[in-house]
Amino acid sequence: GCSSGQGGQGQAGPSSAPAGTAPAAGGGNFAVITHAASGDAFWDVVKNGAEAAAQRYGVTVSYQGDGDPARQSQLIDQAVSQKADGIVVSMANPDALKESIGKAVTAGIPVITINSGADRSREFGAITHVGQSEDVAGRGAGEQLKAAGVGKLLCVIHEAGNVGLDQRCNGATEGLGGTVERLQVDVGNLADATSKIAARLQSDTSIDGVLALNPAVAIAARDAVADTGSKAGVGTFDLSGDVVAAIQDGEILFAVDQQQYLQGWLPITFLTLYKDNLNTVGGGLPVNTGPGFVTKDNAAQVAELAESGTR
Amino acid sequence: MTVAADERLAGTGLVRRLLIRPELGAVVGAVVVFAFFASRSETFRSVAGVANWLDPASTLGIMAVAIALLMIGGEFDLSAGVLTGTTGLITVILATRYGFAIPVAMLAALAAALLVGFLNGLIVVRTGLPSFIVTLGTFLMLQGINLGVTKALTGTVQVGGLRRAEGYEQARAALAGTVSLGGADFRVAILWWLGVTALATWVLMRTRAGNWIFAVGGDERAARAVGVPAGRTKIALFMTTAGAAWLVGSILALRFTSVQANAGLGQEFVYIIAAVIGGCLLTGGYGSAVGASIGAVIFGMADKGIVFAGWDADWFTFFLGAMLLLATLANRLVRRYAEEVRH
Amino acid sequence: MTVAADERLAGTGLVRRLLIRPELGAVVGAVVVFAFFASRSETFRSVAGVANWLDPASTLGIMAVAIALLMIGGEFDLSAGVLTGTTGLITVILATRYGFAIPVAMLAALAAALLVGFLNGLIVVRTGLPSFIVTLGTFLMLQGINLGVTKALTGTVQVGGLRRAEGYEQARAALAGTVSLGGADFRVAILWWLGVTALATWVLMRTRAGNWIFAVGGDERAARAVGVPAGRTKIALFMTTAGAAWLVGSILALRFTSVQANAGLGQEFVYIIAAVIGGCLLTGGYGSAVGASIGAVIFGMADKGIVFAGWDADWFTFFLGAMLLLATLANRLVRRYAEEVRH
Amino acid sequence: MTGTDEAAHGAVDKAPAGTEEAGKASPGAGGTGSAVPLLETRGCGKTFGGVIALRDVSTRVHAGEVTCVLGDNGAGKSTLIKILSGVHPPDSGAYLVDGAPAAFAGPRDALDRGIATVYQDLAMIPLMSVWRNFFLGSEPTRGRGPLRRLDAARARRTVREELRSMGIDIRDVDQPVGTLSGGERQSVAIARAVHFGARVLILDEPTSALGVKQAGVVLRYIARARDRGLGVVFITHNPHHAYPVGDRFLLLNRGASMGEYGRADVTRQELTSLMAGGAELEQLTHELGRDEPPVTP
Amino acid sequence: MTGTDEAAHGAVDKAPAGTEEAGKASPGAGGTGSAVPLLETRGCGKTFGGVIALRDVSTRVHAGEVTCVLGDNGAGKSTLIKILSGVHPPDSGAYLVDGAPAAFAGPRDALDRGIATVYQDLAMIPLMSVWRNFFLGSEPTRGRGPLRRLDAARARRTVREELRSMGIDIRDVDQPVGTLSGGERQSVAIARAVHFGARVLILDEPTSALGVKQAGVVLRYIARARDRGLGVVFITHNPHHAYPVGDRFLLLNRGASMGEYGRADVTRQELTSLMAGGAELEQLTHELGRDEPPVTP
Ligand SMILES: Nc1ncnc2c1ncn2[C@@H]1O[C@H](COP(=O)(O)OP(=O)(O)OP(=O)(O)O)[C@@H](O)[C@H]1O
Ligand SMILES: Nc1ncnc2c1ncn2[C@@H]1O[C@H](COP(=O)(O)OP(=O)(O)OP(=O)(O)O)[C@@H](O)[C@H]1O
Ligand SMILES: [Mg+2]
Ligand SMILES: [Mg+2]
Repeated sequence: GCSSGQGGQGQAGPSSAPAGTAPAAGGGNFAVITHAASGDAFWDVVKNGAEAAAQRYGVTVSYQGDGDPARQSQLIDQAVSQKADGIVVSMANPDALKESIGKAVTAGIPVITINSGADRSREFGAITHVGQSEDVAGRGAGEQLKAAGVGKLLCVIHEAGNVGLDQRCNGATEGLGGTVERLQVDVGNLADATSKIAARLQSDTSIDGVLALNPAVAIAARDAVADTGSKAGVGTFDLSGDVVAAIQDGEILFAVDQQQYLQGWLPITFLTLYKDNLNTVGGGLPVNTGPGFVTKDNAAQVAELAESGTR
Repeated sequence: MTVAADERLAGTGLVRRLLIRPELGAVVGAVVVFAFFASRSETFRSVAGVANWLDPASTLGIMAVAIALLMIGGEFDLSAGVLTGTTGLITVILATRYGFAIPVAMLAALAAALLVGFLNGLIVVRTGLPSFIVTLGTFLMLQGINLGVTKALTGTVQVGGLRRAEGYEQARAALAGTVSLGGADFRVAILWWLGVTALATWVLMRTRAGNWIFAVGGDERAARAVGVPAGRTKIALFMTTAGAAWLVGSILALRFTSVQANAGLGQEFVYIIAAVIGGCLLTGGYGSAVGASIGAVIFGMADKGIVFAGWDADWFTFFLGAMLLLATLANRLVRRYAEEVRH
Repeated sequence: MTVAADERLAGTGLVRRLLIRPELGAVVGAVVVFAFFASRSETFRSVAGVANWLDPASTLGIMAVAIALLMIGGEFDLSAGVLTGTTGLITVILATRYGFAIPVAMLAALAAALLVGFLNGLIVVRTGLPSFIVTLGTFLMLQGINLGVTKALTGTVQVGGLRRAEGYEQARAALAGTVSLGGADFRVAILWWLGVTALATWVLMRTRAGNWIFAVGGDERAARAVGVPAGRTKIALFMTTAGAAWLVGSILALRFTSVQANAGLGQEFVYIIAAVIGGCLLTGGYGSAVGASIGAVIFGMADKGIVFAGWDADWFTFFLGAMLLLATLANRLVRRYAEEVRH
Repeated sequence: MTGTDEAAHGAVDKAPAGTEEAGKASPGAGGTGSAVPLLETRGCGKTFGGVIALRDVSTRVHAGEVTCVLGDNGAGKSTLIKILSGVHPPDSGAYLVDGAPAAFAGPRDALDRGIATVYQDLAMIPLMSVWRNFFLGSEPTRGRGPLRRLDAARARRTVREELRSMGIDIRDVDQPVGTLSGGERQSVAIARAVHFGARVLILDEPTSALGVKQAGVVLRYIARARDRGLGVVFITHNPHHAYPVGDRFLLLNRGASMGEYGRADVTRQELTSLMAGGAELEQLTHELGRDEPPVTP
Repeated sequence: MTGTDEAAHGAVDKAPAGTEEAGKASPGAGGTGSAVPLLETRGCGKTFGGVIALRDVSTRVHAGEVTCVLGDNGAGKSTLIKILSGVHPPDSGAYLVDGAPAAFAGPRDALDRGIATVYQDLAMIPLMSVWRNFFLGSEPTRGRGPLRRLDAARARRTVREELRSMGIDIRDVDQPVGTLSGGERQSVAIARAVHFGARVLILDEPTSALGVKQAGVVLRYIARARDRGLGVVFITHNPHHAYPVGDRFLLLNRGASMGEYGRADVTRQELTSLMAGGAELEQLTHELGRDEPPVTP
């Protein structure tokens, strides 16, 4: 729900010296700033994780996201001028965020990077990194598809020029070792996405695998495969109730699960600990959250969790 | 024409009379695009291929026709795309979380859509603000509502499970089923699209309401002066668009059985593009429903044709842009030829 | 006015004369939005907060002013947003992959931008197609080029490393640096924005070119008839917009030292929104550069104010939409009051 | 209607025409015998922003009578018309219809009360065809319920006949109005107003763009409408057009009334000279040194 | 210019005026003594889609001479004007300027050759102020190089003076043209064309929306322009306006020429009756039973 105005709480003072006293419960005020527009299925789970953690620890979290690095960096600047007690940033485009993150670090605000950007995290002065880059997840998906016997893969990009999606496809290319073709669709228009995937399958019958990067597109891909009578296997990133059901029915092979809930939960935990107790987990080494895979074997267990938005 | 020919009329062949219709230019554009892709890809011109590119053209076409009416009436609606998502979300949430039968859920969604259309129209008519801005406001607000309410009610950004709701099979058959024809499955939505186009054409050309639509778009002040109820006409147009959004939203929700909170986002311009390719003037007062439908076909063909032709995905939008420009140019050339200097 | 007062002139106070200016309504809108957020968030009204929301307003403002000129001249440019990305990409790729010095790379990008603007203008003027469609075509094509070329040359969808290029520090200081003022860092881009606004206002109000811009937007046929070079004026306007896109693209590239292939996408409508909030008519012939700048400020304040106020991101667009509607309504009410029945 | 008719009317309408015009109001100014005028303005004024377009104008329109409004450019004639036809409410003064204060929200309301207007800046939609424009707002339909549709054939026929009877031969009633000549457009607008003949017909400079022949036709129309018992308000610059049909003459100057004259009180010459610059054209001919050449062939 | 002047001109211009009009072309039709006409059309025609708007029309415009074009509504007058002013190229026939075939790409080219036009559907931008409209396309500037800017003060002053000298007092030259009355707008357009007085001045029904006074002013302007040696093309429906200033009278009917008459060949009465419906107004007055009442007070 709506968090209370942070303008007032910002006065809690610079948190650079998190009082060497006993861990004070609560009172933290953290900003989570990601590179995805709100409403994105993957990042929504991250948000849920962060908010659940906030509730647990009695801190406030404000979640913001924008795919445009310029606007993302402005959001970081805003958090700095609001004197947040900690900032969580996903770094799809580290170069662009360097300056703003530097500003936050200079202002003594602890920063934790999540998802992508593990290799630059320490350089920028973040206290730790949670999650791993999209390439790793993509590579995992590629390997899974290879194991399923896919030789020619169609990687469906639902947002042209999105860095994260591009990295997933690149990773899949590496993991698969075969041919990967790309297709661009619009996630806002699933009917169109379906028929585009179908068109590709119709005109190139040698394609025997489809990798969707979003659960809604996965459903479209499944329909397209069914419509055209193609025998292509479908893999996807991220979960939804429909995707889990489809996995159970054997219509979708697997879903890559980065357990991104943790990418929301853990940083808030770490920041709370840092604020209250100056802890840094693992001495700043990256904490991996995945990748996990949801397949027919374990789909039943996660079905409900996916429905409620924590997986 | 029973009157004797005027000596000041040069031979006005049927051909020229036809060419003057706003949509005939679009037909030529469509033929050009079809011929181009048919020569590049065999699948494109196969029955299955046609069924394929007619599928997205159908939902786009329904919206494009409604938007065309609105544009002829001199207004825009940027909220129509998101509204397809809103109606779908309402239907799915009511049917799956509150146990409504699908027809009831759909009626509730229709009522909500009409309310949005009514408010759009009312604000535009009352405040005199450009509809571009007003519906941009509703667009943004609906986008927020779609996401906020869905999250609040379900904890996720998409809701599904419509398949298990009461009355699903019948509703799906009526709106989202398929019809086998010539060995390929055509979507029922194509029939709805044809129906909407025919109805809109009838209203535009053959009823008083159609006359009023042209008039309020052509010159609102003048139309008011001769007693056309301009305000009511515009509000009705906004509600028509909202109704079309409901139809499309329902078709998609029934077909995919789940709806994302950001469904329909970004489609609003595609509708306008289709209407403009089909010969609608952005300034209002001119255009046709059939034209908008053909615009939707052109857009659908170009969009899918590139995929059929197997061109590089990175360059997709480049080809799409070039296609659109060429189609509109072809359209324009034909119109120029037909109208000559008429400005 | 040296002429004796006409008995048919009711007292026309300075106030009323001021209120008739297109931008004064926007000023009231801006004051309303500012007061609203200033009362909700202390940071918003602090110097650091102001520096914060002036930052996005500056780049948006530069574009909004250029787009306002174009809209006064009766045309749209949907390719302007993507063009900021294109110019940034050209600069970065030339400077980092081909070892050009930054000023040279920027000049090359400027040349490319002006070419795009020129082509946009030429096609619009020559074919008579609506600029909405033509620039939509260029928009899509540029989008494809940005992605296709970037991928082809670098293998990824973003290029970075500008920091290491020759001449980086000077270029950055001039375009993307900061100026300390009252304890907060203000972006140099704000100065550029003020400069562009002042220049555009001067051109519009005080030069022949400005007269022509109003004329071609107000009634192109009439303008041509009295000998205004309408074609050249429009082409120049498209090139001005392209030039502004280059300026903004360079500012952003230098500031972030990297550019994504989808940079600027979707911004084109934000520019138009800012211009319309600032009092530009969508139909052309009316508007002001200062108004567009204030529109950019309103948009920037609403956009950042919602974050400062700490409202839920899910509802962000809802609040943004409501804000825009209210600001334009406030704007409208003031104008109504000032103009009364003038239609 | 003949001269004797007219005298009879004049006798009925003895009540003073307004307030300050009372003295000038002529006993000869006609009326149909109904004491209550169809339309009446009392001291009406209208300001646009800082511009006073009309100030304290009073007049009356009776059934079966033609009220001519004369005045220079910018005198406020069109503004007066717009008040009468419900486009603008007056800023000051009262506007009565059938003796009761009128509160029109727009021209539609006025139309519903039987007040039809042909505007100077023609209320026509350029992109629409002639017949659609002609019937705009009062389209003939056939069928019923959801099948109610335009009777296009009847509409086309009617338009062609109406226009022909007015001496205009439009080539093609499907032609967009925007492609008609200035005068043709004006003629269509008038033919429309006459066809839908209401109780009051307001015409703003209907004859200015018309050739002599068409102008004559319009004047005849006006006379016919008057004879049918309509009240007509006729605005013109041309005293030669006003005189043959007018019953009262309201003169405006710079937004204010210069008085209202009954037909009996004024001759054509007087009217012409009242209009300022009266016989100026004759004068001009001499001045320009262009006397009639001797009649030759 | 006096009658004797005119006779002298007539004597010079003895060449047949066109082809089929040769017989009718009058020896009295004036010219300034230059044998080559400023403008000449030879058998010009123009078709719009299926509409033949103009067919085989020939005429000439000489310096120091006023050519009046008369004709009914839709006769093709505005179309002829648009050919002369470079808006449309003729579909058939030839159009010569200074004896050489003209190839105008647009009105700008015509303007550059000194052909200025006031269109019937006024070339004015409603949203722009009066002074900006007035100087549109020929703005006065001061300063040089990048500092070259509008001389707004001078422009305002000039406009105010020009308009006042024409007898129009606009309240405020900063007012948008869209808020002017129909006649005021027309006056500004004419004042503009006259101010930028070119070699040829083309006026399409300039007097139709004007009051008697303003019409007189415009006619005087026309005469003055002619006396300055300009060629003037003057379109009007009103023979009373045409006769005092015209040297030649081109009559159009349904797109075709009905002949061109010199001033000496025709009297005002003949012209009026040629215009079809000539003394019809007089006739109408009688017909409507509205003879002049006995002159009373
Ligand atoms: N662009 C066009 N398209 C089609 N028809 C046209 C066009 N322009 C003019 N016409 C037709 O050509 C004919 C001549 O028109 P024009 O405007 O020249 O007449 P006019 O003599 O100026 O009449 P008026 O005195 O009424 O202004 C008209 O009947 C008109 O319908
Ligand atoms: N909407 C408006 N805003 C400002 N001024 C206006 C407006 N409408 C009319 N005026 C002014 O009011 C005055 C009267 O205008 P109106 O149109 O009534 O004159 P008119 O008598 O019809 O003149 P004409 O014979 O030239 O048509 C004009 O000077 C005009 O400038
Ligand atoms: Mg008027
Ligand atoms: Mg004409």
